[in-house]
Amino acid sequence: MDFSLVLSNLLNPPVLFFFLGMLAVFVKSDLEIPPPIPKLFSLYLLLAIGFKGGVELANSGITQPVILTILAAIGMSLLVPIYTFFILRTRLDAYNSAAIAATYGSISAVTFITASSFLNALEIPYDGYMVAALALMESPAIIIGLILVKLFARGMEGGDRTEPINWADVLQEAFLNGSVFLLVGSLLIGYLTGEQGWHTLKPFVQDMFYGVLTFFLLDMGLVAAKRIQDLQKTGVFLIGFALIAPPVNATLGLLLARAIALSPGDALLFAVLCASASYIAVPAAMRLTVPEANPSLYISSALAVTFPFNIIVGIPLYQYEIALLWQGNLS
Amino acid sequence: MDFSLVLSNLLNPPVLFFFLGMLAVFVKSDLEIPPPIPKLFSLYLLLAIGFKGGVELANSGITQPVILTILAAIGMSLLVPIYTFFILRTRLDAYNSAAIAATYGSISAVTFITASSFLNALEIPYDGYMVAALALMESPAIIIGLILVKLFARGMEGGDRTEPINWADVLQEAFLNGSVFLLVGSLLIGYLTGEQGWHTLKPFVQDMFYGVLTFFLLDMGLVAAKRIQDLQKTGVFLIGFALIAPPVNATLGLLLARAIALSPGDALLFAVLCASASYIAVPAAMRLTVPEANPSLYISSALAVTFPFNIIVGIPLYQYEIALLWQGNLS
Amino acid sequence: MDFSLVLSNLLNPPVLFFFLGMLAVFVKSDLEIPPPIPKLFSLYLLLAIGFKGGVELANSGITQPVILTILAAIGMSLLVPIYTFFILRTRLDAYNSAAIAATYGSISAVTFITASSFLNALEIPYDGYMVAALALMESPAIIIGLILVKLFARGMEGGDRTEPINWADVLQEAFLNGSVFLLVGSLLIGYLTGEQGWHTLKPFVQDMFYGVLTFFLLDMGLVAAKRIQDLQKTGVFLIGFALIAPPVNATLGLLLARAIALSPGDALLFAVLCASASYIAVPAAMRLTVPEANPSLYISSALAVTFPFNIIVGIPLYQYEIALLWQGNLS
Amino acid sequence: MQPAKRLEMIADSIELQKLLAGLQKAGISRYTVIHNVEGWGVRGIMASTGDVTMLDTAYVIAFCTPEQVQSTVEILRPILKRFGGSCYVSDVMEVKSNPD
Amino acid sequence: MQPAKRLEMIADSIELQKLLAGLQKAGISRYTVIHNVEGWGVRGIMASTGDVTMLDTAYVIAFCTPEQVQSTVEILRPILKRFGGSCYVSDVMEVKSNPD
Amino acid sequence: MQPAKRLEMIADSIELQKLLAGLQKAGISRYTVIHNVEGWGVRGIMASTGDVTMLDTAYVIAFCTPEQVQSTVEILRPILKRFGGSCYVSDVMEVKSNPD
Ligand SMILES: Nc1ncnc2c1ncn2[C@@H]1O[C@H](COP(=O)(O)O)[C@@H](O)[C@H]1O
Ligand SMILES: Nc1ncnc2c1ncn2[C@@H]1O[C@H](COP(=O)(O)O)[C@@H](O)[C@H]1O
Ligand SMILES: Nc1ncnc2c1ncn2[C@@H]1O[C@H](COP(=O)(O)O)[C@@H](O)[C@H]1O
Ligand code: NA
Ligand code: NA
Ligand code: NA
Repeated sequence: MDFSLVLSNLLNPPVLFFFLGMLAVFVKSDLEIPPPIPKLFSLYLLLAIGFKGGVELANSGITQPVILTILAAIGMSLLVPIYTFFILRTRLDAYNSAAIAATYGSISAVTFITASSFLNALEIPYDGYMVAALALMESPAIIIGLILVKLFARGMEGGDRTEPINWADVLQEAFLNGSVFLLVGSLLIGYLTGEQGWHTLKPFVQDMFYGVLTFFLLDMGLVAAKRIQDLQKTGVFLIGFALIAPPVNATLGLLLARAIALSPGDALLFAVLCASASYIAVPAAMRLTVPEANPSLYISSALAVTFPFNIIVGIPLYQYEIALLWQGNLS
Repeated sequence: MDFSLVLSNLLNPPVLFFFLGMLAVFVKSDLEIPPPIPKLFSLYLLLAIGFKGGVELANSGITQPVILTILAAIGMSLLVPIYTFFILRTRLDAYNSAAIAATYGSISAVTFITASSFLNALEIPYDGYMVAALALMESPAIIIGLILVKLFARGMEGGDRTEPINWADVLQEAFLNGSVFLLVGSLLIGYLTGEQGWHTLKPFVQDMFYGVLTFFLLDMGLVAAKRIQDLQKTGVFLIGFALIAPPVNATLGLLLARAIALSPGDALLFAVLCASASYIAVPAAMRLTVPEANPSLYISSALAVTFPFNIIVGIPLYQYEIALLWQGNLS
Repeated sequence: MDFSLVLSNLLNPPVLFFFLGMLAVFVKSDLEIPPPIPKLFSLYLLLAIGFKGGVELANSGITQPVILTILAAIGMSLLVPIYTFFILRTRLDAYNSAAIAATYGSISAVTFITASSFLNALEIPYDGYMVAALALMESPAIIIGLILVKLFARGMEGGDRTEPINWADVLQEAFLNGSVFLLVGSLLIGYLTGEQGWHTLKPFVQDMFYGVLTFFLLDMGLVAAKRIQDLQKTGVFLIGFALIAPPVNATLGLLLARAIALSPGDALLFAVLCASASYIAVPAAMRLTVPEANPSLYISSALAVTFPFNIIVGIPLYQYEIALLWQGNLS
Repeated sequence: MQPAKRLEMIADSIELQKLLAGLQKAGISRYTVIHNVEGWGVRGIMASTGDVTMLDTAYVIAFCTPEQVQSTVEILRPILKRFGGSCYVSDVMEVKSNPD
Repeated sequence: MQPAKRLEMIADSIELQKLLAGLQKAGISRYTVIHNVEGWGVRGIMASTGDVTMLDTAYVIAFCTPEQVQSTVEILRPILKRFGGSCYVSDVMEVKSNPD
Repeated sequence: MQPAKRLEMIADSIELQKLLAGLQKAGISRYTVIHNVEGWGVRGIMASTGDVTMLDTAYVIAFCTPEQVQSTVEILRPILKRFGGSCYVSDVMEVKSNPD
């Protein structure tokens, strides 16, 4: 594994601002991004990512590889929460296990973006329609999380979970929660307006993109560092989980990607989708539908461990795996 | 009337995001733009529109057509509230009638912008100094609204309106309310700094423009959809008014535009100014100077009926009227 | 002194928006920029200025002139608070004197930016690494301010200042206060990522720059005008100080700049750093470390007097001085 | 002036809709919401940093008549139990537009 | 600690200047304003969505001495009557910097 | 419902860390902070415009048991004395998740 890969991944401004944010907390600087500014940046990123993806989808058309990729993505977002649930269940109750499992079945858009910058830097091509896969991995993970609660949380303390699942609520949260709605809506609008729409919005959604991302990552660094304190309470099990799940999920993802013959660039993005955990859409959904779970656990592990792990170690590691796995293909 | 015109007007990202916002409310998504972000966007749009208009005014110079257009605009912003007042008065009290009349005498900058995008798409030229007309249509409508209250609200319940008009307050609100002040101030600064100033601010006020507009319209969609509930209480009269006033005012505007020989492009913008209703400057002014009126009425009709009507049906309709009216001219 | 210089300095959009903001307050318009928007702009400006400066530092390298300039800057930020303290002490108590002295030893980034626009307009070259000087002038001034309190505030009312200085707190505030941290951190990241990082962030930190600055100055105009009322209470002494200190400090700075052979462009920027007073980093630091001082005094004099003075009169005046002082050099 | 009660509730904004619906059901249709407050609650440090996570805490104030309190509390209690959040009641005097 | 009163007012920010001038007139020059609160009031749903319309609701808190209440209320009442908005008074204990 | 106390504090956000540490020391670990409020205080008009200066005022609410009040006030008083800001205590009834 080429160490300069790691470095080149880290030495770009958005990632460095993430570490600056963490540093600010460690040295007790009073730097902060006041609310609701971070929410504005989140909304911007969702809109921009979705719209861009939609335009690229319009360009590529909804071809067979696109459909295959999307199916694979949905598959992984169903599989990951199921198997991780049983691992988590060995130490945590069913509510927390299901919520964390859903978190890891879903995705982190910012990790995805960092991976695409990484590919850009290496001049490895990838397809814009991967964003469609991203957009469609949030909802299934949320639904699976809730089904797991339903199946395994019977008779627990606080377990008035004998009432039937309120599917209206569940689907509402899975498909219509603000973040998912904006992401998918922007994707559709991008798809509908295509090149002409792109022309209108490019200076906003493209040129500003890395700047807003930089600010957002500065804030994420601040939050992640504060969350690290939370983790000390959760103990070593969850931290270990948050470090080991990503490469395992990425590897599963890569094997699947290889099977459906994704290009190396697309495979990296796919791996990163599988490896990353949600801290935007899923926490909001879990808070409402699995209120028994402790948000500290699922937010902190996704944000303070898995996210930095993927950024620092994960992306170059998965790229290295791809170099090995796709080798046969290339020769 | 060419249906593809309607479609091409609707199929641009900002307008589609307006509908996405409305949809979010209808399907009960929890998407929202937290305050004070929408206010930031409003301020940006006022600054950008004003500044751009000022620069274009500096380019064109204050020529006779400019002055004629501005006079026509002021004329319409005086005429519209007077005649609509008497129509509204048949069903509503003098306070509410005057406030709604003032709202329709004034303008909606976002409708204006959508109309100029529409012209851009059709490659129909128009003059940048039309923004000066826009900027000068807010204040007269506010003043007329207050005079109408003064003249017709005597002896009403809560009618301690026998005291003389506090002209200081009225002129204050008409000319110095935050939105009007920023719009006119930016126009002046644009005029003063001309091309050189344009060079400095172009990336901000021009390149970002449609992006911010997109976000703003997303929020307007959210608000408009929520406001639709308000309207159910107000009954069919006001909804009917909010649908019929725009085309009537647009047609009056077009006849005047024809009389002073505006170009077809300028005529469309002029029609849209006449047809649209204010939901930024006037509500704030009315809230303070006609507190007896119910803000739900004037805000909701402008925002939830007239605005979408103009965007969906109005703009292409007025364009169609222009095609008929200006035909003689062109042949 | 060329009057057209003054005009050309004033006739650029950001500066005009500053006056528009002041005007809004004077005519009692209700225009306002709601919190926390101004803080977002502050953070943006610090990030953009720091990052740009870092990239330019990477380009120039840390050469001897760079080091010399930085040392001169640190020197001035130590010297200015010491001598001004004794002048202020003639009329004010030790706490207030020290806080105001620290304010004037530090810098105003926005004044610096206005001066660089001025140089751009005159097509006078200057070095990007001057930002490094800017970034390093905040902390020393804060430290000197606190040492002055320690030395001279013994036995005053509220004078439990016999306890030893809490150096941990002082250094914390001097080096890790949010604004300083972000500015220096961005400088470092700019330095580390150099041209490649610049490429990523240029549309954000460069193209948007004057737009955000415009908004920020509009807000500063609003605040400065409100602060003028405060000053009426503080009496003529402090106003006089706030008008005389800038040209004196600028002149000291110019003599030093001449001695270390700065180019005329760099000399103007250096003069402006010496002449300007902090209203971002230092007030926050003083509020915490010298709570006995009245924030109205140090904030209002920096913001409502010294800032506009430098913008209107100062910059062209210092430029005129440079024309005289550097003449010998050029001939 | 006339005696009235202040209801204060603090909860995740995601739970807000349920609480507000509860108020509505109890006949309280006037209230004020402060969004984006920062909260440290029973669920560990920063139960709701909000920001990056799209979760944020809201603070709701509703003034009502003393008679409305009891039934409102009955309606809100199960929601608070299920989703967390707190509710407090206190005494105020209402200043009516017309002197009494 | 020492008895004091809390005045709470909720009103459109556009009306705020008049209320604050009223406070000033009543000798109350210290107060805190929370902007951009969301309000549902007597004038229908979302009397002040704020946002797009540049209208927003503000929440004002002023602590004062028990003696100041009566005259302040007299001054505020006509403003509230004319422009809407609410005002409530309640009891608090002030923690003074110096123990009493 | 059960008697409790509301502690309200208003202070520069820069001072906030010290106040919150004080609460923590007094055993109060649950509280709510409203940032970016606008304040007019004893130090002249706009003691904390905030905005351009990076200073802003924060409003802190903490509900606690009646027993916690005394010791908390002891801890906060010197901080308020040194850095300014105000603190008020009042009575509330806490609505517990479980009926009592
Ligand atoms: N005793 C309290 N005083 C003030 N705010 C509280 C208190 N308890 C809870 N909160 C607020 O309510 C939110 C949810 O609390 P909890 O349900 O305890 O996690 C917290 O984030 C705080 O903002
Ligand atoms: N009973 C109440 N409790 C809390 N807030 C209220 C109450 N009544 C009015 N308000 C607030 O005051 C604003 C104006 O109210 P109104 O004058 O009734 O339209 C509303 O938007 C609410 O934010
Ligand atoms: N009597 C009061 N009522 C409401 N807020 C106050 C009061 N006194 C002080 N404040 C708030 O506390 C902040 C600091 O006050 P001070 O320590 O008096 O400068 C002010 O900016 C106000 O926001
Ligand atoms: Na995943
Ligand atoms: Na109109
Ligand atoms: Na200086």
